[in-house]
Amino acid sequence: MATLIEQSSILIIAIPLLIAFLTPLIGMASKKARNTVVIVGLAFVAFLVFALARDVILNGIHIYTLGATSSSLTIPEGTMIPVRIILEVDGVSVFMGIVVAIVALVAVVYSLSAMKEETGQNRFYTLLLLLIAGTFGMVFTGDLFNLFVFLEIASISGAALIAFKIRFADSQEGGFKYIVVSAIASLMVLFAISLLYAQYNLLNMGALAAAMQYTMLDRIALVILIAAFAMKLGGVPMHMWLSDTYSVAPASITVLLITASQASMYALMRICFILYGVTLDLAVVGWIIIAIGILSMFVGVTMAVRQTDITRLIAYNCVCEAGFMLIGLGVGLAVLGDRTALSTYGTTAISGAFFHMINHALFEGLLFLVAGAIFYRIGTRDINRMGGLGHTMKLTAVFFLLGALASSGLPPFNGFASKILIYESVYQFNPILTIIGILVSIITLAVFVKAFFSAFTGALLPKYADIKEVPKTMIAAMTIFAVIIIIFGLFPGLIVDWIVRPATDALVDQASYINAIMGAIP
Amino acid sequence: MRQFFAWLFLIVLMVFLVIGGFEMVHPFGEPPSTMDQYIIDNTQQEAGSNNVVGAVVFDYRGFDTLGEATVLFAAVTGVLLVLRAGKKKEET
Amino acid sequence: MTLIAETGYEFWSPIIWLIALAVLSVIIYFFRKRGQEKYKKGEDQAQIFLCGEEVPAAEERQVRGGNAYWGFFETLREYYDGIVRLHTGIVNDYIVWFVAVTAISAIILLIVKLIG
Amino acid sequence: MSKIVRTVANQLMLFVLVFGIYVIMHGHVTPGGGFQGGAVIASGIVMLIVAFGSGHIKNSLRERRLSVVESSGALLFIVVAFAGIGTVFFYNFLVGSRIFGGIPPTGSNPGDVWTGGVIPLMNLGVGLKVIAGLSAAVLALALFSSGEEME
Amino acid sequence: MAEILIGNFPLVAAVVLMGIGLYILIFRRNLIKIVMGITILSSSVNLFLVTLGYRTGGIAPIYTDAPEGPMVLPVVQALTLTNIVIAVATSALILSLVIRIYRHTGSLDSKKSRRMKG
Repeated sequence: MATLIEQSSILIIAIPLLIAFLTPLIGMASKKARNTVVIVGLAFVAFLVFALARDVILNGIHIYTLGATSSSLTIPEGTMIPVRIILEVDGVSVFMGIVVAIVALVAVVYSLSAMKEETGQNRFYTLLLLLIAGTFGMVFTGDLFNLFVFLEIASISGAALIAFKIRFADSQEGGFKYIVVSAIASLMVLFAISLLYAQYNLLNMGALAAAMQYTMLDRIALVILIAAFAMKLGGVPMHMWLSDTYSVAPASITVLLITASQASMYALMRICFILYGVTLDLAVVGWIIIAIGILSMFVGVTMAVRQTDITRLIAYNCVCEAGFMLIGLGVGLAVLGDRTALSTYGTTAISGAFFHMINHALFEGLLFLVAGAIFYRIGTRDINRMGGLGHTMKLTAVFFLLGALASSGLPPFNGFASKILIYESVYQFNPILTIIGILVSIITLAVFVKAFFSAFTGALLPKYADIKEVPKTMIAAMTIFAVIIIIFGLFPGLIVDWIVRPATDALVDQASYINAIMGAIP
Repeated sequence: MRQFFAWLFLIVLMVFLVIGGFEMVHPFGEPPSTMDQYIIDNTQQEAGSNNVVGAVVFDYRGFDTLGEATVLFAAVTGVLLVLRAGKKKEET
Repeated sequence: MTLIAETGYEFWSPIIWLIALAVLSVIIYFFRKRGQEKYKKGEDQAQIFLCGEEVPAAEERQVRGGNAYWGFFETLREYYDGIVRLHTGIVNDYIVWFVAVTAISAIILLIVKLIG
Repeated sequence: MSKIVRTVANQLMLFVLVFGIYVIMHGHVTPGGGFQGGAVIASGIVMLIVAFGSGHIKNSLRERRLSVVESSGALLFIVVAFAGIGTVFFYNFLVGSRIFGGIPPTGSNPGDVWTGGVIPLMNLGVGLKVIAGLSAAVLALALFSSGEEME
Repeated sequence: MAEILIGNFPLVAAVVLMGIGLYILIFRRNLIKIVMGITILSSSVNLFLVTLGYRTGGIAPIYTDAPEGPMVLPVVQALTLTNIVIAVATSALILSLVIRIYRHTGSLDSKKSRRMKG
């Protein structure tokens, strides 16, 4: 067990890759064996993630040096800097890892029957596993160039999966937009990485953070990194690709794309808090992020109100929720400098942002799965052509209501628990932000009231009279999300103490991240 | 309108990047080389390879190469997935 | 354990909230019991009555989602005209926005550097 | 294409294969490696596609075979990486052993193929992967644009 | 001034190339040209990466019987190799998507392929 935990951080990334390479060969033999292997492999990866999370939260940062004579030998003798690629897993990484593991299992379970009639299933599962592996790699690696490589893996497999339904023109267009935007963002990220390499001849984040001097080139790199990752996570005004792609992708892919966007947000936070840390002028960068957050909340929710395509409506709501997280993290970054403000409300804001991150993945995922179930049955996404579906798809309606209430921050669901953390901490930083946030939450409720009543209520339409409930595995996938949402809503303090607080402490603690790599060198 | 602002932002960004170029810390020809010099010196002992770039690609940064091979694998799979002979095309 | 008391001056506990909800629902049910007794399902009084007019079919009765919040959009007409015009589905414009954000934040950081 | 082009392409393919295999297997001694050599051989296959037409090549290079070769190349790569997990993932466990275990003398030396540890094996795996992958992609694009589709 | 310009010429050249790529991506509506723009962008990054590793009078980082000399930095060459392969993969995928879009809409204009907006 000890050796398994010691190797777990690489196994979590390598096992999905191995299964992905195996999937085409197994799929030629039998479909059932392929599905079994995928499910079992991902379940094992999820178990490893939880074991690693327990270990990291108890024993501190987990280090894995690839290719060295010992996995803890970060700095080879004869030099003072790390040479090889190092996986560095701290509280933030395991938090994101837990999110990705849960969502990945649910997505695969959902795909089992949702993709039954489609062609090219072998490649679908291969790319699904590659997308999961890319997201895991993004959140676990401690090396900047490795981050870029996994970003590319996630982008390319995600784009191919968005365009999976080749008989629809708009899904091809969505895939095209996603890959173009992702390619440009990744190339700018690589340019910034090369700017950092040009000065310090380092690629490891901890060593770079130790050597950071915040010269002019560092400013350029910071600007490019912030813009590129903000585009990847769908912050206004660079959010337009998000509504185009999320609305056309298969539902099980969309929930994974949400985690991929959140991995980009993780990378942004890793760069701002750990890589640059206190050297950058915190107030300015924090306010840039807060401005992106405010724009995301407002534009996202106001655009969501007028949508008639249900998945597009939920996608704009995703933009809105991302704004909440950006505001929480931006406030935390702005007050990173002075200890008193940080301990008073800064850490609370970051905790609220992280808690909202996992809640966001849960309830937006549930909403997207419900929308996918509706599309699976009635073959349209236009809410003007829906109505009375609650008579036939009762469970689906209940799940949609649950996700909608949680997303609009109504007690006692988890959305409220995370939003109140953000509200009351941000209020001490700047009351205007809280007022905007509450207003946005109200409009969010209006959005989902419109969607729910026009889709599920009303008289039973004759053309949908013989619609049956969706298959059992899709129901099971949605049930997992719903149960987790209710648990998180009922016991928020538990979740905050277990996984959110360690993530917050790890994010604001730059010194221990550096020491884990550089040894005693501060 | 759109043309004007696009040109403006593009030129501003490029000027900003070039300004950064003049603040280059290390001039062309003498890069900082602590990590690379270590690799150049120890490649033959650690990796047993004369080709330092090959040693970096497959030994020191082999994980990047695995990711790179995975990117190629994903792209080829994606091409074959997008261009597959699907079912009858229907209008959206 | 189910309690969140992050910042000192208030807390959130779903259990207490649920208890309050249960009490409120009991009171509401008590008031509801004192309402009309004569109403029964399945009789004519449960049917739709439009002054003796013909009751339209289900499709016509269904409220379309696109018609919701008409007044909201009428009030914010200028805002929505502007914001919808920005959402051109053209991929080139997305890149323009990216370049714009990069340039603006670059200018901000440059000014900050020159000032202090 | 004309008969001359097809004949010349037939003859050239041999040299392309030899050169590509050389570049792949000498990746740890001379410039080159799995990606470069695989690209060389894949370009040779592209030459055959241009010369003989994609429909003709499709019958000899089936998509199933290509994906099998590609997956096996990737599997060889990752399995060699896994093999070092007794020490650490990606540990070069073959240095000093029997297979490719020679350690070249420090400094300038003429170079020896029997060195490099796991690097030649990884070169081989990546080479197989790149050959199959690139030719499959190009073949799919050519077939699709010429109207017919892969199975 | 001049020697600074010469000294930092690689970054200036890379920025100019990047400007060309972004210009194509912003002002050219043709989808194929958008792919070209992305390729030019990645070439600019590759150029910058490779020039970072140059040492004056350096030789290729391979131990042969070649004349002695300082070796240029090997890591950036590995990174450039990775980026080249990634650029090839990306352009292949984008081109296949462009072919699909052309089959559906019968046009390569990015103004025509905007089914989703607003």
